[in-house]
Amino acid sequence: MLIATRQLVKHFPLKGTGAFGNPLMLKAVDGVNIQVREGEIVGVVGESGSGKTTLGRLVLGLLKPTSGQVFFDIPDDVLQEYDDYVANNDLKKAADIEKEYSIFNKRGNSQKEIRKKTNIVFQDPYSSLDPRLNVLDIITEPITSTGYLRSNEAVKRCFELLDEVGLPRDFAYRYPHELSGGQKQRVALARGIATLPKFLVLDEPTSALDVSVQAQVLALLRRIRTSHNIGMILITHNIAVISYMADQVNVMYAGKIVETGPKKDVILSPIYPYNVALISAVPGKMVKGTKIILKGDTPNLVEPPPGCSFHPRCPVSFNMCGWTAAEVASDLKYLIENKYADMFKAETVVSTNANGNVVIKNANMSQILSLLNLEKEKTRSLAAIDRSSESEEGIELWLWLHRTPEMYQYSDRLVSCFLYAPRDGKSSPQPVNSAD
Amino acid sequence: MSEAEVRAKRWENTKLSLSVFFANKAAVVGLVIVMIYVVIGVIDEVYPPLIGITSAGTLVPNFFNPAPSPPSLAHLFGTTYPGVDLFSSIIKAIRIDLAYSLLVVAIGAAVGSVIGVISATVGGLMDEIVMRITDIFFSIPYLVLALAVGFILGRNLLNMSLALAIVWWPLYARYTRSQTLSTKEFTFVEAAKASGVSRLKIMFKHILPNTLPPVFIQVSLDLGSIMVIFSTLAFIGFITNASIPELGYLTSLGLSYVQTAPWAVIFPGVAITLFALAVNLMGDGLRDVIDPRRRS
Amino acid sequence: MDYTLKVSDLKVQFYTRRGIYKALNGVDLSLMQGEIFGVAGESGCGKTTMGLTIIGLLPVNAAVTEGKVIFLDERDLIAPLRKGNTEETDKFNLRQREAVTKQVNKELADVRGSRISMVFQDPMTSLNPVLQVGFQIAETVITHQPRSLAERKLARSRATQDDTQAIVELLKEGADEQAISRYAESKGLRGIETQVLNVWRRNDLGETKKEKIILSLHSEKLGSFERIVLESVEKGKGKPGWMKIPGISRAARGVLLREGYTKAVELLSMLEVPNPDKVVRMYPHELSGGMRQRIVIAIALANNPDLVILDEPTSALDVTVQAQILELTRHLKHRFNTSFIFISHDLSVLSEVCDRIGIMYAGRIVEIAPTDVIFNNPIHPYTQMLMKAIPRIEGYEIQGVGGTVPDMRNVPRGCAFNPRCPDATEECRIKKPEMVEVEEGHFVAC
Amino acid sequence: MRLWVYVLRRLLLLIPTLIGLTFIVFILSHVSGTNIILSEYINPRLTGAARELVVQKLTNELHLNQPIYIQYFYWIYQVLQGNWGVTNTPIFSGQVTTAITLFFPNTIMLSVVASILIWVIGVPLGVYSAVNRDSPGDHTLRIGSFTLYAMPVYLIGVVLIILVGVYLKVLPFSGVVNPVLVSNLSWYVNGISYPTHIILIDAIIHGDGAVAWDAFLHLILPSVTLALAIVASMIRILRSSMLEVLDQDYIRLARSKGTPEQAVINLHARKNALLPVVTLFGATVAGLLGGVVVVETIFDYPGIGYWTTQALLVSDVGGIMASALLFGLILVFANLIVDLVYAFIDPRIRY
Repeated sequence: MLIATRQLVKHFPLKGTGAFGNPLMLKAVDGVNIQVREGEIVGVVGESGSGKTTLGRLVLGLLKPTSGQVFFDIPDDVLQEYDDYVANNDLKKAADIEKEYSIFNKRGNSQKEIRKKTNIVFQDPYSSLDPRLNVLDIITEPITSTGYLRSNEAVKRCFELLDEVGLPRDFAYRYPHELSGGQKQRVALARGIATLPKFLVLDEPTSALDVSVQAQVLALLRRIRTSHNIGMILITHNIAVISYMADQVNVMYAGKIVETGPKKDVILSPIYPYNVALISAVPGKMVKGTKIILKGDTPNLVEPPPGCSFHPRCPVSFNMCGWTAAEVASDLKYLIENKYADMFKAETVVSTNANGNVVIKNANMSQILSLLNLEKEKTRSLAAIDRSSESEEGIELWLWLHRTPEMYQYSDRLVSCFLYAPRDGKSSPQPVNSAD
Repeated sequence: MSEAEVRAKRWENTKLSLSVFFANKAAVVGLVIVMIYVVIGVIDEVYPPLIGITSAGTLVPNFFNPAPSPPSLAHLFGTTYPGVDLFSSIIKAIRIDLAYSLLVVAIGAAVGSVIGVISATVGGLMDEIVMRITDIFFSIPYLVLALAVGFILGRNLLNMSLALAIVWWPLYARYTRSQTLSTKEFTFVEAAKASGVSRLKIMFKHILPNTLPPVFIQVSLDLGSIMVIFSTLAFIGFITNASIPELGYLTSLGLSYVQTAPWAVIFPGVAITLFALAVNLMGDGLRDVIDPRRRS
Repeated sequence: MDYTLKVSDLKVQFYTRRGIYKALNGVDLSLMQGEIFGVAGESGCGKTTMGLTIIGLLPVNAAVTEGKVIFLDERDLIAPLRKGNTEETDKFNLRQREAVTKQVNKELADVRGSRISMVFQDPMTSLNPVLQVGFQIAETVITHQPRSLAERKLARSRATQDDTQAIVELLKEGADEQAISRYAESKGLRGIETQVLNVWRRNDLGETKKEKIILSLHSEKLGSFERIVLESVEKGKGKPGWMKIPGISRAARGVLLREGYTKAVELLSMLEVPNPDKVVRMYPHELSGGMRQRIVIAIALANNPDLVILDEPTSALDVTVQAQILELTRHLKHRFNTSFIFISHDLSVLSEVCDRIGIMYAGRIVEIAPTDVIFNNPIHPYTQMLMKAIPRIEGYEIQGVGGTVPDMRNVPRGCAFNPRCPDATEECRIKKPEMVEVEEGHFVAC
Repeated sequence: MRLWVYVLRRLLLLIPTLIGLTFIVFILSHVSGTNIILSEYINPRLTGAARELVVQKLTNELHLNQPIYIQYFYWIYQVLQGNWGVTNTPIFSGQVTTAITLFFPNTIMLSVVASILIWVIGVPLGVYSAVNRDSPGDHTLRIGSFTLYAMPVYLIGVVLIILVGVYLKVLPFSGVVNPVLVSNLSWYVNGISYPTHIILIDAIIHGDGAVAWDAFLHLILPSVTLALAIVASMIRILRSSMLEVLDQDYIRLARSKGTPEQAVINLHARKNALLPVVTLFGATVAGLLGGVVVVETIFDYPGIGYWTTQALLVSDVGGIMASALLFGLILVFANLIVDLVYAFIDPRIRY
């Protein structure tokens, strides 16, 4: 395996929140496992704030993770061994493997060795090239700094690279501001492959370019991949680009990978509800299907929703996806006050109580039950109601206990949705307080 | 594009920058005036007799006739108390003011930019501490702090410069810090890191060359303000030695005669104002060149 | 179908220190009522400049050198912009340009926001950060239709319980818009019909709740100052003298503003903004990008304009949010009889919403056709190459367009695309091609 | 973050600043040795053993034999108790706190009048200059503000004195009142007026119209000088921030919805353009305090600044340190107020 991450986590402290106690944390990447084989293009797709850019920097060790590991060039059997050790809680043996293969444990020369074998191409060609250096200096920088070649050979290599990315050789003495966007991105790409790395991170490599130029750069990227057998992680929000380029696709949502697998599965027949909606919403498809319009926006990463973080927007979410009493109460309140205002008395009060349940005052049970019946399909949060009881307080609605989905195997892909959880009884829903 | 075309294009860019600057007439006037001041400062050093100065560096009092006399052929700008020829004194004073203002700016900028760069690159607690310290300096009016520092060190020209440098460095520390931080935001720094460039080399090859030029421009533009403050301190009574020509001090000499001999105050005052004005005008033109948004 | 807008031979240039950029080189365009017209092109092709020219918001250093923009009532919108440009086309006189800009702002003030409005690309920067969003919506209504606000409120105070009862009956019988307004007109309750209909059309409320709200729209108590202000605004004919006294004019504005907020809430609920009555009291930074773009759209639609120019309205948004906005645009087109010009660099986005699409290259529209036609049968070589360059989710091979975007300071003679065109002939290098109709509604300049 | 959290945070940040400020002032006053401090308390004619005895006694009392950081705590304790030491200047001798109560009101009066002038003149002119960019009016204003900005404060004062005081002879330019007018007043003793120590206000309290008018005339030149010194930078900053705001998308949106030009400028643009100016208020206070020292000196205006220069000229440690501390405290709290006001008017701060 060229690159393998294990439980990669990155939390950023929020500025100005550390004055009293612990600062709030922005959970940019939250337990991500991805793998890249040699010569394989792995796509990471997600919307803004899904943590995909942070992931790209973590994989190269440009950022220190809060926890988790990134292994570089690890034999598959060793990786398997490592997973077994972790599963069996044999942390000492796992640590030995970490010492050997984790990029965060490399210092000095061995770190340089990794830098030689990896590189990155950024989104914005305007800011990724130092305006004070000319193209020659920019391209030879990784060559000399990693000791790949001596400096007199580096110049020759630079000309080769310019040929390869399709720029005239005399561009070597130009400065970035004298180049167009597409030309800059070619220079950035030449720098990226200068040391013939085995692995390249492409962070939105074409998002700042026009379509006509984008097509050229994408074609170039594919050519480079085949000629040098470079493994790549392609990070982008553009699903069509992923679909054109990638072999494997990872879909990220709120700092987590929610669906991963071969492109033909993940992009052409998505199953994770968010992914389904995302793919359906991609404009300009040849065959126009029904679009699934999601409500609301991407969640805030400081306090992501509990359980499955997609559940508040999910069109098919059900009882154990992570509904909280507050969510259920606010939906019920809205229904009672608006749509079903005629069924209920004006004094009806919806609140939550200390048990984590929803309490409704001044209403009778049959009204509530009929409302639940009518709205069950449309208002997903109501699925979280397990049973109801009556007391002096009012009607108490008991909620199912929520759980966080893991990655479940589903044919060739992994998906983080209870709908695809194996039916082994372990993950069947558990009502709250069902013990007593 | 051929090599020649590229060169032509580069020359066109340079020409454009120059034309932006020269299109701003006020800036050109500013530049000319600043040049004149510099020339005066240098000539006085190199060849004093040229402008009729015999003893460089001190005022020449005339106690036989101490009251200020109006401008005449013998005294182009008139005289001030105690019978000092204003023209030659102002020429000498310009040199002194310029030299000491440069000293203030140089010390302030050197200390401030080093601390600013370090604070921005090290970050964390160090950064927090530097910021708090500069906060403290910002919270005392510079004039009062300079008075207090000068009071401790003793009142003379050199100490006055030190006092001003002490109150001035936090400004540059802040400015350099913010420049450095914004340079660090550029992804080329990250790209260099990914290319295996060492931290020290990133610092010297990528960050500093992009950080320092704007800092230095800012620094040179502060020369005018420093000169104004410098003369203000002298005016208040920072100079105890009665024979040192300094523009603020010259003004204060004439102050008691302001009703009968206004020239004694006006000429030294104009000399300072003109310089500060020229530097500011020039700076405005320079900003037009540097800031691409103001170019179109 | 009638035309909303006719643009003919529009030429615009920008004066910069690096030379004169010819941003538009003869744009021709007719916009039909109630259609969504898409404008596509790469960066620097002049699509945004075109939008800004129509609404007269060009920056000071731009000048219209030729061409007309004829709006519905035969009015040439950019007449003042052309002023003084006929002769000194290569000299730039800042003071004169500033005067022209001021003149345009003044002359178009009654059109902008009421008959033509614009939505800009970046919702993050296009709302004023220190003003509540409700205020920003209300402001545009107060500016153009203060009377309608006064009528709304007065209608509520004049209506009796019987009136609202009668309206509800009408609605239940399935009466259409005209019927309701006829009723309102006959009872002297102009202004109540939109409020009633806006409630009635909401689908997040139950029938009974809607009825309850509509039934409550009567006998509203008004303060005496409020009544005087509203009645004098209702009569129209400008402000009476006493209302210009500083303190009083402020208070009078406040009266209208309160009603403007109610109207804003209505607009937002129409645009499916959750909790509109809370949202109007918020500041832009408290809202997400998609939400802010809805606010900007609400501002654009507040006075039922004839034309809305959408300049890359979804480019700064995520795919799922973009889908929400596109859905909304389609929905609005059906709801109002408004024409839209939808500017985007992304042909796929245009294919989702537009009736017709125009492809721009180097300051000209080179091909216009109905959406299906342009995707299935592009004729202009540039359009063909553009189509091949778009990556598709189905994963077809793509192909870039060779060459680079022309320098807009010296646009190539003849067809501007000739240096990049594989089929360029000698003729293409000399003669500027005219727009030809190759089939019904399909025009091409090649 | 709710507003009160922000306020609390801002107050907490005040603590290190205050400690730093007092520490700097303390170090300055103690670094040059003990003699300079003792000299304030000892009769200079005392010599020999008697002097030694007093020195010994004072050294113990003032803890001058302790390590310096211990001395700091003693000093800070004294300062908190209201014991700021003694001052010996030609214009006043005695407790520093008394000096402050006598001089400070005059300085406040001067600063308040100057601030009002700054805002009343600066804001409209800055807006005008930006809105009518490159008009003759703008050019005049720019040249004027550039020149004023380049002039040292004392020069502005001197020019005003020459023009208005000497040639036109319409305004007085020395002191706070004509001494002849107040020579026999019961509420004006030894150059000190009662009860507020601001002669203009005192005269109004006592209903003495002639004195009040004279005091008012005396106030004009100093406050105008002070205002002119700062209004120049106010105009420049407001102009550039206004120009920047007028370039923003939301201004374009406001125009695109047909908002009348007047409302675009006065409502949409000005409110945003004033935000950086509010931050400038802190700098204005700093400028005012610095300017006060010079202006009061030129106009013989008995305020804190005048006292400070007097203290400098006679090397009076008590006066210098007290004014450094006082000015520092004012500025710290002015900046605090700026931040809070900013949070209040800019909704983005309260996230």
